[in-house]
Amino acid sequence: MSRRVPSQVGAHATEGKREPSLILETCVHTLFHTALLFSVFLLFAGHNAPGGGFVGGLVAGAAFVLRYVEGGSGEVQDAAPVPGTVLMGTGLTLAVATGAAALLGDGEFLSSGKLEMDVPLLGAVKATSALAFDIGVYLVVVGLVVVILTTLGAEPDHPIEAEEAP
Amino acid sequence: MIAVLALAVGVLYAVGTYLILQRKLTQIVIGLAIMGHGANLVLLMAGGRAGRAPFSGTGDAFADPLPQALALTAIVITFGVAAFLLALSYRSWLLRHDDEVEDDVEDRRIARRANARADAG
Amino acid sequence: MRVLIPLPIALPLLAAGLSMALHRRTQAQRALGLGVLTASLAATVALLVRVHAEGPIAVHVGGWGAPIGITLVADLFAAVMLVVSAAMVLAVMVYSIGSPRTADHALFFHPLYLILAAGVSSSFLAGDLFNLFVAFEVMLSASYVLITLGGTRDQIRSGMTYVVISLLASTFFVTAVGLIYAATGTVNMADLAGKVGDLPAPVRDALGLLLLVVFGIKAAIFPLFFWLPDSYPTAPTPVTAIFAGLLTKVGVYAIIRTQTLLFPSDESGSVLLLGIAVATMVVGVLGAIAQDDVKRILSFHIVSQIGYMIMGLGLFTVAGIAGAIFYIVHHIVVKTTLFLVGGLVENATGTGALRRLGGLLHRAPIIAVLFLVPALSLAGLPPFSGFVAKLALVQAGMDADRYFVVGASLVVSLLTLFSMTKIWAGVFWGTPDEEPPLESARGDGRLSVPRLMVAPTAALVAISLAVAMSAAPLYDLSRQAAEGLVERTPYIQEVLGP
Amino acid sequence: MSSARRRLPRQLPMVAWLLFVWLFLWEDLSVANVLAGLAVGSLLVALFPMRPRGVPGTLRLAAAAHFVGFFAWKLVEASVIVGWEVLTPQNRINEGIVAVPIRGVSETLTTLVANAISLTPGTLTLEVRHQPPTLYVHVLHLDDIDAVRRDVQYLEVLAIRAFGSSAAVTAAEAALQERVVGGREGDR
Amino acid sequence: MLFVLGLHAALAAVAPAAGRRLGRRVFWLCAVAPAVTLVWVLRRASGVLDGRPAEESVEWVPGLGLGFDLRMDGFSLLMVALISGVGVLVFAYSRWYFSDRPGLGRFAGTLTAFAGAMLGVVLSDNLLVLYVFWELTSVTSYLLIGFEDKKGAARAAALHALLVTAAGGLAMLGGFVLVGQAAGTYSLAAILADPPSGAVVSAGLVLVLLGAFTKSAQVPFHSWLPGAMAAPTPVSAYLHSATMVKAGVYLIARLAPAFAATVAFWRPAVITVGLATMLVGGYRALRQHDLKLLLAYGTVSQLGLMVVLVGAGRPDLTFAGAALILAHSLFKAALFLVVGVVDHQAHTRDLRVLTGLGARMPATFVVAAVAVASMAGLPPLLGFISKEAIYEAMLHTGSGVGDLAAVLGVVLGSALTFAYGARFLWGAFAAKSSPTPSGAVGPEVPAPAWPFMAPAALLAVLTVVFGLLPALASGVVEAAGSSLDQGIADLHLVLWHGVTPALGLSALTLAIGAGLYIGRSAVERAQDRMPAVPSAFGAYQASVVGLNRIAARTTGIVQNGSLPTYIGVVLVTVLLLPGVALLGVDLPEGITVAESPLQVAVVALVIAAAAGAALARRRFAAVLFLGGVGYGVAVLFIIQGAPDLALTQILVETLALVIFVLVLRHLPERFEREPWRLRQGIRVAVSAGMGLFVAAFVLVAAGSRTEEPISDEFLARALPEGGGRNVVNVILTDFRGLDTMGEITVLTVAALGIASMVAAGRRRGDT
Amino acid sequence: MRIVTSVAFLGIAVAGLLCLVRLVRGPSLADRIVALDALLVVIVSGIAIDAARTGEGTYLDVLVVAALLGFVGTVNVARFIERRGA
Amino acid sequence: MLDAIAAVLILVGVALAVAAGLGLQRFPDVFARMHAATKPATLGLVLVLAGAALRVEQAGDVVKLLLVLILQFITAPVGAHMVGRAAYRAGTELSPTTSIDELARDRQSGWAGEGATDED
Ligand code: NA
Ligand code: NA
Repeated sequence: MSRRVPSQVGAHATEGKREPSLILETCVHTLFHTALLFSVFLLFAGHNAPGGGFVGGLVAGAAFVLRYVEGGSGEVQDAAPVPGTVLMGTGLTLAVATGAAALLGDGEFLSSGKLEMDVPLLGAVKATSALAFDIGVYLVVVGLVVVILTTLGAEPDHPIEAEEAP
Repeated sequence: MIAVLALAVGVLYAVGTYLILQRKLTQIVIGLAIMGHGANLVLLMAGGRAGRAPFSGTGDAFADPLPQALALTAIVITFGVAAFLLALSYRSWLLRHDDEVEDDVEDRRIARRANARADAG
Repeated sequence: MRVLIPLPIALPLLAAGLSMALHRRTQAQRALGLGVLTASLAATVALLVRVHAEGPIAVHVGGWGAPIGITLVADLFAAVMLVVSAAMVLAVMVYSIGSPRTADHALFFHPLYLILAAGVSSSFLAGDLFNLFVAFEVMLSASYVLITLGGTRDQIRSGMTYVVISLLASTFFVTAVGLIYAATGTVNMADLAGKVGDLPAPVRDALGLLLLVVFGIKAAIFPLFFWLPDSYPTAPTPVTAIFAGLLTKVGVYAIIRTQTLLFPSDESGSVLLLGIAVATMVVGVLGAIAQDDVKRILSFHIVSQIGYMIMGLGLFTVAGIAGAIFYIVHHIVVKTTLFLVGGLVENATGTGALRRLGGLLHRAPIIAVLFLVPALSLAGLPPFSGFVAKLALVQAGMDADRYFVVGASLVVSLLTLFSMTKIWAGVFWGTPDEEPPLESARGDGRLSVPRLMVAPTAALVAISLAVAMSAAPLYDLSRQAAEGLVERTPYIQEVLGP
Repeated sequence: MSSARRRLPRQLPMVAWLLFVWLFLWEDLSVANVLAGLAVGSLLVALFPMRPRGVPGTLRLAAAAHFVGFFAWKLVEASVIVGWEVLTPQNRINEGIVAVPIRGVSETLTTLVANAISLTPGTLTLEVRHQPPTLYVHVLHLDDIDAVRRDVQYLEVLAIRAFGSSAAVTAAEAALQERVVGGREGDR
Repeated sequence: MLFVLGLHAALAAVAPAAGRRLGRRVFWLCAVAPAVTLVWVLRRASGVLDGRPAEESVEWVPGLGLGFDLRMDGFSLLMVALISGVGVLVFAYSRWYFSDRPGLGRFAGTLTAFAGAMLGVVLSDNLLVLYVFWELTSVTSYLLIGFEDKKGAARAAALHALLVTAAGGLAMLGGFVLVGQAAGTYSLAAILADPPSGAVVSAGLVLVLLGAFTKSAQVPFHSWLPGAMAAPTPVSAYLHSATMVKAGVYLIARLAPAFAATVAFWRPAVITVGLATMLVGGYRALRQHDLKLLLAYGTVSQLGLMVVLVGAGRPDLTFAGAALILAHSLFKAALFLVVGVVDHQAHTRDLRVLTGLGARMPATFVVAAVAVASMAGLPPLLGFISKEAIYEAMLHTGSGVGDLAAVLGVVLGSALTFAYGARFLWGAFAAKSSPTPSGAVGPEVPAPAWPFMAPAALLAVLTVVFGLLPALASGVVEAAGSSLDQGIADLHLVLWHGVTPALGLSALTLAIGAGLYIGRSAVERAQDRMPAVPSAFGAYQASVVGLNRIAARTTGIVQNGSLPTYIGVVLVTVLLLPGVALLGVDLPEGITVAESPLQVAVVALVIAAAAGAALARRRFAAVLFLGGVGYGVAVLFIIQGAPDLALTQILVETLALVIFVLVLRHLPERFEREPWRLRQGIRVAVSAGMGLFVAAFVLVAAGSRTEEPISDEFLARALPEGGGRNVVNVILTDFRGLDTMGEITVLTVAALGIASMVAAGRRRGDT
Repeated sequence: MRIVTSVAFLGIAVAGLLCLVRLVRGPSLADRIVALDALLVVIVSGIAIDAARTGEGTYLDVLVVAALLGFVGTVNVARFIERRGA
Repeated sequence: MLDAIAAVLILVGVALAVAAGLGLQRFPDVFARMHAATKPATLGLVLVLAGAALRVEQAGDVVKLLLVLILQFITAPVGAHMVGRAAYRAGTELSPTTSIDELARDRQSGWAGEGATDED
């Protein structure tokens, strides 16, 4: 068969908006929350199994990438509860504050503390500062992906001259 | 010391070098990324022989965990910077329709002036 | 007191995080930044006092003793560098807030600037080779973004050069760390100090030279300097100023640290470094002579003056290293000031091109004064700090019988003076050859010189004068710091335990 | 807020699914872990709301098994055919893109059918048309266009039987009786 | 002494601001500094003259031997008196010379600083501090010469003076350090008392002499001094008489007694240079049309003579030199002030144009005549007395060929001095009959106000008084001489020695000089016919041009602005430095080919994908190959036992792919082909070298491992102390949490960078 | 089982290299992404075989992530092809 | 016994993977190659996963394998669809062995593809 001209569908798509695909949408809807859940699992399990804040964050980021391929950066903006930079700022603050908290006590910078208490019904609940630190990492990584998708991902497809130059 | 790994390292560095000597930022970024892979392999080789994944309490003959942690950090950092570099090349495209790394204007001007003087003198 | 050591890293980082969370609230970001930088300055001063009294202090981060965990070490050299850099960072922050056309208004300036500050401190304190890599990356990545803040075409071009070269250096840094770990099984620098010496000489030399190349790129030594004059001038003034003052010096710091702690040199190493030093001085100053833009001239000067610092190290004597340290301190202050003055000129006239400038002596005499002092100092003219620094190096060089190097350094200082007069005659004397771009820069009226820009600049000029006046204690400090570098035992014992 | 609360019941299956996955991942059935799973699941659903999809009507186990079985058989059959095609030297490839009219009772079911087609070696859904509901299927061995259409439509009916609402099932059965064949004209 | 210096500094600092309110009167304010100094020095004079030098000292950087050790002995006293005395007059004169204009305050301040720096030079006992003040005079003179900054000539002259004197200064600094380190002290007094010797010291002295020669405008460094005429006349007067140029003479005078005898080259060098300078200066002065230039070359000539005298290191010559320093300061300052008056009144200094001024301003003429007569060595003026002392001393030095030549040279030089002095008087004041090139100036010129003339007149009076009553000056000169050289026991200034050979030489001088003056037009023509010799100024210009050219060429080569070149240089440096260091190391034993066939397969995959990335012509294909490399490396990680690393690698690789997609959707599809084969060849060679280098290095490094790695501890302590089984994760969050903190910081920065690149918006933004 | 896994690894290696050949040959981007996707699937299979070999689940998280990520990457590139052409 | 089943599953799975690789080489156009690559490779993976599930020691690991399996079933067809659609829309050349293209026909008659404005 002969070579055909490319579809014109893409031509009037703007600002990272994608041509919808029913199949993709359905798939993303099925996977999005599950991927996020898995990322949370990786975050918490990381101390004992492969994973951790970074890997977990990237998996969560992948979930957002799924939203992006489905519906463009607008979809990501809808999905992310706060701007990516704020997410990252929060994560960085959390990680550093966790480390600095030790300074308030006796410990060295970034030395890990443990909080254990018995909660009725649940038994012993453990919270380590390493986990808080990892959560900070997680937030930073998710924030990074969100920032990328909402900035680079939101850009139109033509260079500046095309619209401003004489 | 595994020869094939060293071979891989060598090839990755060679290819990375070749690519970063090109003019397009895309190629340069790819070259740096490939070289980065090489560097991570170097770190891994620094840990010695292959071993079991380093999880406490499940036996012995573990792989050295420290280079793994270092490589992980290095991967992430390189990735972050490379991502920014890509954003730069996007901006470059926005301003110039290209991601070719231009020569420095002022440097060229001075070099031209030097040549012109030499011709005149 | 150990609590002091992480503060110059943790405080700015914490503030950076908060600053991002403070999305677009500029006033709050400014207040936060100023507060935190002031606090870090206080912490570093306190640290210097302690270290001076007690010798090196090590902090085992997370409570994990060396070489398991990461160690932060403040010896005298590090403490001095911390204080100076903290002061510069604070002053430039004020300047940037005060300048009307400035980076300060750009999105994200504040968090990036704070991260840069944290990275610089972290580099000075690193007692672990890989952590030094990370610290460098923190600092450099922030610098990548700051140098391109605004996204003009010039900035993008120069940013590409800067980032690519730096990234290449970083890759070699990781490679070097990997190779060093392969050979020694450790990355803790104090631990390495003992183990590197056991390696076969060629391997040790190759490792040392690889690190020299890595840091040499960041320090902009010959022949690895070319990225600097292309990239620094395009950035917004406060950014250029802090880069010029601090970043290359972090590279020099790392060279001095590693070459003294890990690879204490022999004759051939000394000759190599001195050769590099001379080439760096000469090529840098020739570059400055060839330029006709204020910031570019100043940028090439940086290169040239890095040569002096390397010269001090290359002598490998206490006096030489002390001279280098003194020179670094002097240079940080003076170079930062000069770029701030360059910014004042640009702010008033809209250009830094000598062709389009002239007669500012009459129309903005305050700028002329603020320029003259650091300019003469930079050229090593008495009675300013640069003279003391140069004298220290000259004496050390003569003591070590390195007459050729000393001669070169003296010739270069004349050439530096020559290129400084180029700025003076082009900017402050005479009349413009071409129309300056700004409306206000035409005519003969007085030019705009915002007070919040002048104040920190003047403060830095005052500091540089103070450096000259109180050169005795500072030189003694440099000497003690140099002794601490040459005599490694206290450092190693503080980290690894006796 | 109120819309979110109104949506909550419709999100319950998702929360349940997430809890299920959570428990399996942790291999821990303690109260604490169940509560944690519930919390994480609900939090995720609440924090990241999504437009609700058309859920399948009911689940009919026997019909579902039929669907899965048919699909599995097709899978194996097609795998063997394609594997044979690859491994033997002769070339029987005869490609084509076929428009298959479908019922399109719900987005989910259409997706299910389209995916089943794509998973099967030798067929691949290239495009989905909503009006009239049509799947464009790329076929590797196009010997009989009608057979292709028949198979796809049969698969859809099986899916409707397994997961569709009763109304949809009735309509589908009726259509099956009419044995609609012959492509798009049939639907017009 | 510190008080005096501090006063100069303080007044210099406040003058610019004060000038805005005081206008021309700011010179009165600044005159306070030299005036106070003068009073101070006169009060201290008796003690110093009795041989008790004043000493003060303030520490600066003891570690470097740097301290404000000030010391005023007889010679310093003479210099201080000249500097401050002439200084007061110059400031007073400036008040009349300048009209009200902006920048006077700055000028006055700079002049004050200059005076202070000069005082510092002659008061310093510490060589390094002497250098400090020395260079301060260079810098301040730069600013003073360039005062008329709108004039290109002024800027060029200022630069010329600065470069030459600063260059000499730097040489001198090097010399000081060499001498000081050999002596173990930087104290001038201590060094002179116990002079060090040896090759290093000789080298150091060469450098010091270089500095002194440049400062005192000796051949071949003299050309900056005539150029410095671009400065306002008060500056010239000051510069040429009591300050700046005397600094070199001062230094030579200080060192000569200690080193002239012991250092072989000293006397020949000093006397040759001095004589040459004297003759060249006088010869050139005869040819000048600008009165100021004429005087400037005259100064050059006189400086040559002074160098010969004080540099010889003989007591009687040194004594004569001290006398000449005094005499020269007085008459040369007076002459310059007179030129300023003429210029101010007539608006020209061209002696071809000026005519009949003697009649219009007789007082000025008289003053000038006295000064010229002193310069020419006519009795009964101070100049005559010093000239007699010179001839007297020279005739006693010896009878070698060199000594004879020196005498002849000095006689000839002095004759030239007579001739250009006469030419000056004639040029400035005589009524000329011959037609002039561009319209005569004379009859309409007004006489100057008397306060304007007063300073010059005062100097002329002093010249006469000291001539008639030499005892008044003799004490100071003797003290100056004997503080330089103990051997000056009973030398005195005397007007009349009787009929001596010296007197005969004086007469001979007059005769030759008169002849040269009378035949002046013939001499001028003769000079015009002389073949052009390479002039010092030409040499200076050529070196500046050459320097600029070298700078531009070098920079054009090393800084070519092209990133690939830069990268190439970095790579070649890596290959050259560590690479070469590694040459000659044998590969270690115990290298295994592979641990499993799978490893081989995966490495093959990685290599193939990498090759694909290198050769791809489409952007996106290259990216996909990169992905292939990344996934392959991830598998190598798994084989090596690094699950976290593999996980991270896969995630990062994919995210990188996503970002590539986001960016590449904009960029052109293909790379252009590289046309230039040579460059391609270089690339391939460098790449191959790099691959080889790293591969070999990693094998060698791993092979030289001697110690057990520290990581066993990680495995042991991760669970009990770090609370996690995944050792890598425990390292990341706990053992090396700081690294991770840095890592997320980098990510934060990257995000901010990406956001800011996009937020820069769709502005074109080129500057 | 040792023999089985060795043979399996061999097969995996062959399959992976075949994918790589297509990755190199292209010619269209779609071809390449198909090849890369298949490569990842092959790699994932390899990891699963390794899990079968050792009976350990250490690398199974890698498996899950790789499976998810492969999809993300593929769809992303597909979107790219859609706009830019294969 | 379980081991034997596992071995069979794994070997068949690997065979399918190899077949996929071969198909990638032999088939004429990108669509055909997708039939060859995506599907058999996925099915092969499923078999291998099943085989591995029989071998791993911990229940949690079985769950993870199951998770991968489900994930593959959900994502593989969607990925294939997206790539195929993209390739088609981008104008990829169909091989000469393609006998009929009803999609092209319908697009020529005005339907611009899923998501286009003229739909419905
Ligand atoms: Na730098
Ligand atoms: Na100018």
